[in-house]
Amino acid sequence: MNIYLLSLTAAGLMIITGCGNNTGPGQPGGVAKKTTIAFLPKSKGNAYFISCKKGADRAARELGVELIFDGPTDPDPARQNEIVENWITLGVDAIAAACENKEGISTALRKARAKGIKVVTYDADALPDARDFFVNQATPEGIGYALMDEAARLCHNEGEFAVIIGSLTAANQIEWRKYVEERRAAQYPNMKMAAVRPCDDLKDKAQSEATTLLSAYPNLKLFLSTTSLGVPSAAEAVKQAGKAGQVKVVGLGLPSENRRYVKEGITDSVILWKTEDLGSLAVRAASAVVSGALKPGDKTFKAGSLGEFQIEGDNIILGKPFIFNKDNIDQFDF
Amino acid sequence: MRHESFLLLMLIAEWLLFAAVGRNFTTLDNTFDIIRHSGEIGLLALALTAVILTGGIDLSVGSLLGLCAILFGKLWRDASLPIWLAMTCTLGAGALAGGFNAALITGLRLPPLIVTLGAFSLFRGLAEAITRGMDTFTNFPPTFLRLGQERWLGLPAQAPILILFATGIWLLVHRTTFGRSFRAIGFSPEGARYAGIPVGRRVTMVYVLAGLTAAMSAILYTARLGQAKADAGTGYELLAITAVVLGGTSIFGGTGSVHGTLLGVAALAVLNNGLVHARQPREVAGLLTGLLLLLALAGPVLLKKLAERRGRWHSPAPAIQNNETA
Amino acid sequence: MKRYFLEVSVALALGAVLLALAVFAPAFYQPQPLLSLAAREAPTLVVACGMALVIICRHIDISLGAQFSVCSVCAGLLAAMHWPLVFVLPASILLGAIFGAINGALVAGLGLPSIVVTLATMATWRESLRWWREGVWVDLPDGLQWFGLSQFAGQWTLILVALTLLAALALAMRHLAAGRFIYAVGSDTEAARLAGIRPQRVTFGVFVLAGAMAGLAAMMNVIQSPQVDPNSGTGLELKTIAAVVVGGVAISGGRGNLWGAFAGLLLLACVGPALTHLHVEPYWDKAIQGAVILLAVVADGLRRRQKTL
Amino acid sequence: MTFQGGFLGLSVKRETSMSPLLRLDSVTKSFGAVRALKGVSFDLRPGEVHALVGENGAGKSTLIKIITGAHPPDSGAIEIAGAPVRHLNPAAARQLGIACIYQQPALFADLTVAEAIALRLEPPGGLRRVIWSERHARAVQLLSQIGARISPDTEVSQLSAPEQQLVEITCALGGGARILILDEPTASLTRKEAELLFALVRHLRSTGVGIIYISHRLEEIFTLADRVTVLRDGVSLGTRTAGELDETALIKLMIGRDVSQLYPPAEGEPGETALSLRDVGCAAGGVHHVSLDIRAGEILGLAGLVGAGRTELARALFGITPADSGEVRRSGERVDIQSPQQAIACGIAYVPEDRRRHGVILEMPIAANITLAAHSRLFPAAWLRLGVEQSVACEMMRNLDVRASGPDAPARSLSGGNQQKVALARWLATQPKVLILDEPTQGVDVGAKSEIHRILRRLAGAGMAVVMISSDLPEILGMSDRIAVMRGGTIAAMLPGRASAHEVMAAALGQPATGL
Repeated sequence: MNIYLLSLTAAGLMIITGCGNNTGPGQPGGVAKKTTIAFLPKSKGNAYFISCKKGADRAARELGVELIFDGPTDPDPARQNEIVENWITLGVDAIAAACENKEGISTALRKARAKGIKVVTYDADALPDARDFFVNQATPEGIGYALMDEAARLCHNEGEFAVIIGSLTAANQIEWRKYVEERRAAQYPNMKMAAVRPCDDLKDKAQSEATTLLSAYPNLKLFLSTTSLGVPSAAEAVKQAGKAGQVKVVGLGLPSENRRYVKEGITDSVILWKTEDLGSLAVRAASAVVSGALKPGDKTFKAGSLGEFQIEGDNIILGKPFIFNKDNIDQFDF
Repeated sequence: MRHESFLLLMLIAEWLLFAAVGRNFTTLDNTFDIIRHSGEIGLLALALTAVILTGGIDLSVGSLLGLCAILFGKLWRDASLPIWLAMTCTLGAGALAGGFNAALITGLRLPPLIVTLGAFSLFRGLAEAITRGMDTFTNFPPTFLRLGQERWLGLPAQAPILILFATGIWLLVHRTTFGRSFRAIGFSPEGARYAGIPVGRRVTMVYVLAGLTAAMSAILYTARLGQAKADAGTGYELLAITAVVLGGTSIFGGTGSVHGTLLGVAALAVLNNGLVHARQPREVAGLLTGLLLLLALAGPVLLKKLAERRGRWHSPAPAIQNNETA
Repeated sequence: MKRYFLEVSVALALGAVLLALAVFAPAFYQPQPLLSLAAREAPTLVVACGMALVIICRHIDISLGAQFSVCSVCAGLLAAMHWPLVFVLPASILLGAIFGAINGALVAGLGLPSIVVTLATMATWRESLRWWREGVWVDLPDGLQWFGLSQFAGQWTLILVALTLLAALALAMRHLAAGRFIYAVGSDTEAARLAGIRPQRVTFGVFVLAGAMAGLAAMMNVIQSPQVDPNSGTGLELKTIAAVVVGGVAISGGRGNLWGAFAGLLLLACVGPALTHLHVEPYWDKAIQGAVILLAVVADGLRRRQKTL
Repeated sequence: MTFQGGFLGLSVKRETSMSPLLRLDSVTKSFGAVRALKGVSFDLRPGEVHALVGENGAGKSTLIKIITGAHPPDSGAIEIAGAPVRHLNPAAARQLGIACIYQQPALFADLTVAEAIALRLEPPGGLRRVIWSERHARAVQLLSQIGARISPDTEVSQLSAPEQQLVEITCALGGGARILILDEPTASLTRKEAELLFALVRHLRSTGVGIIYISHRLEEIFTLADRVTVLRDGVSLGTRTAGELDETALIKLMIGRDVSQLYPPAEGEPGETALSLRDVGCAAGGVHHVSLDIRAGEILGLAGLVGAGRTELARALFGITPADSGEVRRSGERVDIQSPQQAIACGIAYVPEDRRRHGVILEMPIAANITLAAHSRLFPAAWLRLGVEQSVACEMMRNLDVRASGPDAPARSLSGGNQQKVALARWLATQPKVLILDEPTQGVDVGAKSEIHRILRRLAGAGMAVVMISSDLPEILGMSDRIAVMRGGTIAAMLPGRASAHEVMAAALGQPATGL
């Protein structure tokens, strides 16, 4: 039966080729000597990370490094590990990772470092021993607190508000939500978190959820969304419910997606840092670590066109989250 | 040409292609990565082969994986059971869940597709309800993490497990009266019943096996990631089913082979891994998976059709017969 | 009456849910939010009708969700290119029909199992879309929303479109020969062939129709907001299959009707909002959805069992 | 008889006046390498019953499929009512007034009777309105026409096999068929229904319809047919008027050799009781108070009308619908059979009636089919010993003379007779003490039939207790050592093997023996 013959050849083939030992990251097998930086988002097809990628691409062009952008397409926490592990064998020089789940990916990142690959984390940190530097756009506290403060300001420190989250299980969502609640309890006891609804990272679902919340909680004063697609969806829901003005909307989001609502005065403000700069800085930091220009213990980091950034410990500080509103939103196109 | 041989050729072709275009694809480390990453899917696909042979299907394995991971974490952390006991309990729970599906399918003669579709939401929902969505289980003892991350005598831990399990299932399906009765049931449940085969018990058996395997994969998954969360294993059911069908097992039951499934799993794993090494984005992997499946399905039929057309091009009969037999 | 047990019991369950809402959360019945809610479910209803036809024909199409997504994005892009609505709408429907035709050709023409074929096409369409668009939202011109009508009118149009389509199809399935052919093929392909029906044509037609309706539904969804999310339609296939089956359409083909599917959809569609209104914590949603599905089929199973004994 | 004669005269007149309804001229048809028909010519006159006989695989069904347009011929001409037709498809055939009633009724299980009929009769176009009241009325009228008591609103899946048959015939009549093909129509009909059918056939004939009649029950052919065409291996052995032939001659033509005797004589004396039933009942099967002793080494014929509870009794004994009252003793000790497995365990085997659905698993290899029921005996460790399987299968195939390309050929590839032998082999492999056969020779051609009879005799001779359920009266009379006649779910009479047909029928119909 030919299948046995075939399987033999196959097995042979794989063993023969399989025994070729790994060409280390230093000299990437075959291809031209050029530092390769792998750029890992939490998930692809997500406006936030697309805009990070923009920055990353620009940085890569300016530095003349090869950039690999890849990440999970579907909500599967194991994927990130697989991708990182594949990159290890692929032999990249540095990895810039936004970590979906700390402990999970740290095991993979440690392995990478053991193989001499430099690791920089951005957006969400891994365990400290699993990376060289963390490009710190803002801590979860920072974000959570900022969101809550903004919410409180808009509601004059009292009344019900509802939270729309990306998904029940996504790590960053859980953290942000935690700090929002923490801040509320500490600072704004007169405000009530009426409900929390997940939208499974689907715009349509977010809009439906918001619509339902509006009718379920008649004296709702504000939507707070910790997911970028939640903000415009909630705004649209408010608009369609004809409650523009009565119910306010704040949250994390990109100017581009929210401009129209901010202008219509439905969304008061969206909070975000300059995502492109974040991506760009992460890539620059990664390549600097590879070239040795950036070493542990440095106090500052010169990031070319972006300017100079402070370093606290092993955190490169991008700067505080930025609040976009009517007045300034037109200055930003991401 | 046998379907398996066709698949094997396809696999070799993939391998050669990626060896050519991919950087560091043909290294031992990478081969091991491929094995490590196909651990859970591999196990599920093997179990589903048995299920599909009986003409059934189980859409709930992915969700069950999540539920079991959670239970495992809870038992270990909150009930503070010793790790091995937690494992056994998890396995028990998995088997129980499989039994639940089986009870509805055999007891009430409900279509497996629907029952397991319901279970698909139910199990995932329970996992989320138990953890309130947020709870994550981490800091498992390193001895346990070995199971998913370290190497045993040079091989990744998944390898021996997969090999053992595959051998077990292969023997079960191809060399025991159980496997024979699975096929009989898949071809004709009534016929099997009249032949004195305990249809109910056999069907129960495959679904319990599927549940058990889901629990196993849950443990393996937790060990590999070092954490357990309610979203573990999302979408794995479709990946596993794809592998099984790609492996030549008929979705209508009866025909199919375990080595076929293994080849199917390998083909998909190599595709996923190789494309990263060829520096192609993930989406391409998914896209090619779909096309590969279509090719594997339509290819033989098309060839047969063409042959018949050459024979009697004017006659509609062969097409119709195809339709009935398919 | 006996034949319609499941439809009736689902209708009763639905009544129970609505009653519970009336008692514990009357806020649910404010006209405007209810209207929005209905409008948001209208596209799902259209897809569910298509799915029902496919399942009655003893097939299944799990690629409908992916078709929906691709149609949404393409429609959005065309609109963004300032195509007038009168062209965008047919284009979207046509695209859906083409996807359906591909499935139909593979299933009816080559006689491949529909579940596997559509599993493959689902992956193909979905991933191609992701590869192509990288998840970027499409911004629509202002004129497009609500077909350029007022919101109120727009929402009513959507609901009426969906309901008329439902009614038309339901009547066609009962009183048009073609509809009965679908039942015939779903019930017994060989017998249908002997009766002079062409099963392959019917099957092909059903898939095309389902695709076209996915295209229409996509359009009905697109015009509800100024941006198109390329991920919209994820999981739609499972939602509609569940609705259809809960509504008493037999997965083995030849049985059930669209009214049942409608009831099933309403039930599943009401559970979500009901939970919000009854202040149930969100992490119970999936579990309860699953329980509802299982309860419905178990009820049916128990009844059939009593009948056989 | 006089009526018959007068009628024949009538039909003779007609055929001078009219051209044949249907003429096939040297039609050939091959499937791959197999040449199913080799230049068969055939004609059907208006107002005649033309019997088409031959062993399974002789090409009858292929010929039918060509006439109904299911398959196109490779070569040869088809002429209908004098007009040549090409590209015949089922729809066109129907338009031309050709209707066929197949062995397995091809109806729509999920639909109502009214609709099943309508789908056959209404014009093919998809874009027309369905008027249910019309459908209903038409169904009522047609059903009453053939005196079938079936409500048009019942689901087809709820009908018994004979009822479905009647619905089929109703469809054909309603279609205004000029050419009616009856393929084994009486296979699943009770005697009453069969008589009704014959009356129908005669009536149709008198209205000038041409009927192609296929049956393995030769006596039917002689009661009904005007002319007979014999097929063997895809070749027509010519057409004769029924008068020219007698049974033996016909059989000789069909199988090309003498069947020494269809019913081999009994050999040896029956032994002690192998299975004894006392007041056995099964509510689900409508069987009650059955008391019966089955002795080793005898063939017990179980006669009765369809629906008399014979199959139901067998199913109860075999544990498919377990008996719920009374007691069953296997060679003395009491047994409680709740499942087929238990039945097998205590040496009871059941060769079911529906060969294709229950008897064999068509897609499985012959060997697998043969060992399927004997797993626990052959492979006690649940471990398949393929060598053993092969040898067992080959031995069985040799003993029962199963003609196949090999033990690994799928059962589907076999002729009906050989499939039946495989079904039998499966149960002989369990080495049963009691063998229950349900219609063992239904739809089996004469050659295989006599072989099966010889096998049964041999088994009985070897000390097996054989219970043979059959609706084929000559078979019951010819084979049985004793005859148990069932009526209304219980044993109506126990008759000796040499009982007469009248006695059996009388018992089955519940009339005094003189009543017939």
